[in-house]
Amino acid sequence: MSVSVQLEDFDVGAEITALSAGRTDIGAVVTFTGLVRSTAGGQDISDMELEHYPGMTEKSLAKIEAEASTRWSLQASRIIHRYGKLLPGAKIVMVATASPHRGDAFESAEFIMDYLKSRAPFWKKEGTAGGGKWVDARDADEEALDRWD
Amino acid sequence: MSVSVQLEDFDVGAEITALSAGRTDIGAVVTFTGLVRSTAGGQDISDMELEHYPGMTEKSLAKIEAEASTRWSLQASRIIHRYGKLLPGAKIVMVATASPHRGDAFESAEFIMDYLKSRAPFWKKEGTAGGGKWVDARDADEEALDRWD
Amino acid sequence: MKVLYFAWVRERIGLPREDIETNAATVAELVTELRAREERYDLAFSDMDVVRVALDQELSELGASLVGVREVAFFPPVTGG
Amino acid sequence: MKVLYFAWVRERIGLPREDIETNAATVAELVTELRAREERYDLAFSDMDVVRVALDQELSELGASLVGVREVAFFPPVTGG
Repeated sequence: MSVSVQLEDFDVGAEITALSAGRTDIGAVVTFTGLVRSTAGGQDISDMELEHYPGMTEKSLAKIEAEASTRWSLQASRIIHRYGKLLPGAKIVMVATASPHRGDAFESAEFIMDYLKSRAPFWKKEGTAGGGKWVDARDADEEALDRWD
Repeated sequence: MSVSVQLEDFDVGAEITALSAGRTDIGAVVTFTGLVRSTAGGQDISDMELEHYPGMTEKSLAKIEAEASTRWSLQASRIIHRYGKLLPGAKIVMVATASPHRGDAFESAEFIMDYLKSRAPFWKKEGTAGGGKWVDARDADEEALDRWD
Repeated sequence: MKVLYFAWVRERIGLPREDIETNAATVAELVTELRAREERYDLAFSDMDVVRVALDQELSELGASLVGVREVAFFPPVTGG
Repeated sequence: MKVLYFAWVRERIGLPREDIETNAATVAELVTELRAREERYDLAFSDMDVVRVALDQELSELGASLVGVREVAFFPPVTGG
């Protein structure tokens, strides 16, 4: 279980290798990678600025990861979230989960992403022709949490 | 959409990079990686021999991938399955899906894995102290298909 | 008490953090106090439905007590991931 | 007609593929014919609940017709992934 909040890019393959290095008990690894898209709601996006709450961010991600590991049989997990200015196509976030079984790896990765989306203190500002625009929270993201109750 | 059945290992990070290279419309990439475990049902496994049905294998994987892309908004997908003799810790299979939205990427990857497990012509033989042992199909894998009906 | 602002709350108030002397017993009282101070606060907190609060880096509620709290943060609903 | 065997079906029969001359109209008839030939086939096909069949590389059923089929494959339930 480990969490990084960083400016730098990351390598998903290297993260999977690190998760499973030296062990032979892992049967399934699931990763989610979120990327900056060049359009949003029909509008062109030149870049995406990510702000966060240093201190609270790391705590909230560690809490989400810990909650996932009480709900599923997790052998390892990793959350990386970037902040700062990112261009379209850039990686924003990665979640990786490792378990003996595929169902647990899939569900825990979805759970972590759902909670991260609605509970971790990050804010996105999209660069558009009309200037910077703070992204509105989506009701669908809040509703996604209901299935985990 | 592409399928490989191969002896060689693969690099999940490189596969994600290839899926999303030169495009900025992908918002979410999910990968599943299956690994050889060193124990099964309490027994030590020295290696895993994977047999398949050349020709039918590629066709069935392509069919599963095509079915996934009719059900979800998939921008790209990739299936790699190895055959031959693999040691504990080795990667067996990878599924990667790319979509504008995370829900579609997660669901389609799970769908592909569920169908692959019960429909793609691969057979595993575990090496144990008592000799080679063909792995029995699990009812749970067949039942996993029901939720996609 | 340390008070932090993020995203458009920060932009409206015009600064990321400040130290505030207050006798407010709850978050809601602190908000009322700040809104009375200057228009930029009044603007930032005009619709509290779209403002979230964290007390000592834990998500909380408007009605929560400020007793013993060292750090209050105001921000819009989060949009990471 | 080309007939292929995989996994323990292949091991019990002792070969991965063979060409078979048959007038069997269905998969089930072909199985009956093979079981009558030699004990190794009888052993391989003693419990058809755990044998799957593919016709020209598509999963099929015991009752399926062999008319026009060029390749039949017998194997256990699959266990990849």
